[in-house]
Amino acid sequence: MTVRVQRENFDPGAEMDALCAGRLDVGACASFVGLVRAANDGRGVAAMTLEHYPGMTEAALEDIVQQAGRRWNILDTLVIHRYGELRPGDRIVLVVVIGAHRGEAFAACEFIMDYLKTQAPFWKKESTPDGQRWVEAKTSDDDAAARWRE
Amino acid sequence: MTVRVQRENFDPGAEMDALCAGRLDVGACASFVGLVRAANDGRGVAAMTLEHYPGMTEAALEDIVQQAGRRWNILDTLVIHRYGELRPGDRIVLVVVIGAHRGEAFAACEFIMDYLKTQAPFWKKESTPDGQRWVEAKTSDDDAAARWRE
Amino acid sequence: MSMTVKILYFAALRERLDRAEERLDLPPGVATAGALRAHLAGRGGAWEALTSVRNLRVAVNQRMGGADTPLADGDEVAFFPPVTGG
Amino acid sequence: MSMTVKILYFAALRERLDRAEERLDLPPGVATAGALRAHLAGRGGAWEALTSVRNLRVAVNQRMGGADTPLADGDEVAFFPPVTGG
Repeated sequence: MTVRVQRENFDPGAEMDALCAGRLDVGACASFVGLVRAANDGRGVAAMTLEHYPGMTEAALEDIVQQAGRRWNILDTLVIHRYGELRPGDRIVLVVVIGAHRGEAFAACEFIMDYLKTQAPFWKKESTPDGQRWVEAKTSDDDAAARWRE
Repeated sequence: MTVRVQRENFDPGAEMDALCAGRLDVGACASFVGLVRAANDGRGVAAMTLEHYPGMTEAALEDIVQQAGRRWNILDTLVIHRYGELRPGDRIVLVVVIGAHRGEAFAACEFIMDYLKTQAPFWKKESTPDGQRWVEAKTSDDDAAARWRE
Repeated sequence: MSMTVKILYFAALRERLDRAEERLDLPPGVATAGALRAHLAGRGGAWEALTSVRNLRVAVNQRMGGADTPLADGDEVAFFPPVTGG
Repeated sequence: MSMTVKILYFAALRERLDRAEERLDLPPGVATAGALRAHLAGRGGAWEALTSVRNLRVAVNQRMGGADTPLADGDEVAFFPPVTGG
């Protein structure tokens, strides 16, 4: 179970390989990469700055990953989240979950993304042709996280 | 939209990168890799042979991917499925779905895997200490595919 | 006017029949996948697997079919156990 | 006996207050995160954002809290808008 919060880019394929390396009990590897889009809510995005809360960010991500580990029978998990200035096409976040079976790996991976969106202290500021603006939290993200509470 | 059925191994990271290359509209890349486990249903597995139905396999996978494209707002999809003799730790299948938003990419990726498990003409034969045996289809796979029909 | 079909067998069924494929002139009255299956099972011996194997699947011209799927001259008909890919 | 806390502000709130952090001796009667928030808003001007910003979040010692979360000497209290990572 690994959580990394970093400025640097990451290589999803290399991270997936490293998580599976040397094990023969992995039947399923579900992963997610979030990227910066050149347009958001109809506005052009030239750059995006991700602010975070050092210390709490790592603790919040570790808590989310542990919750996933209690809910599903999975083997290991990796979360990498970047901060700092990013450009369209840049990777923001990686979540990889490995397990014996696909259903639990998929569920845990999506759960981690949904909770991360509403629980991890990151904030996005976009540079658009009209100037800079802070991205508003989406109610759809709250809804996505809430469905796991049933 | 690409479907490949091949004997050769594949590189998930390189395939994900190629699918996203040159586009700035991708916010979400959901992927799944299925691998051979060294034990299945309590039996050791020394090797696995995947038989398929050339021609129909490609058509069935393309049909599943097209269904996903009609159901969800996604940008592109890649499915690679291997056949032939595989060893524990070897990759069997890769599904990558890219889209603007994570919810639809996740759903389409899981849908493709669930349908592939019940609709694509592949059969697995395991070499175990007790000899060779054909893997039985699981009712849990039928259940997983059925939940998308609601 | 005879109707000829190509028949394919896969996986455990192929092994039980010890045959991967054959060409067959359909006997009179055999006009659906289900009728063909019953006709083949009527050969007896290992061929009874065609009716005894649980959940046997059929594809006609590389599309999943059922007992009622009609057959035409030149069709490719495949019988196989439930699939287990992925 | 005085209680001192460290207060952090993030993102849009940090910019509105033009301040990232401060140390504060809690006035008598300010013993929860909610009371601290009201106290800070009472400074007026930009500080009114602490009550006017919709859905302002608070964390105490790096864990999400609420208005009732009690404060102790040496605590780290953070105020910030809803998060938007991922």
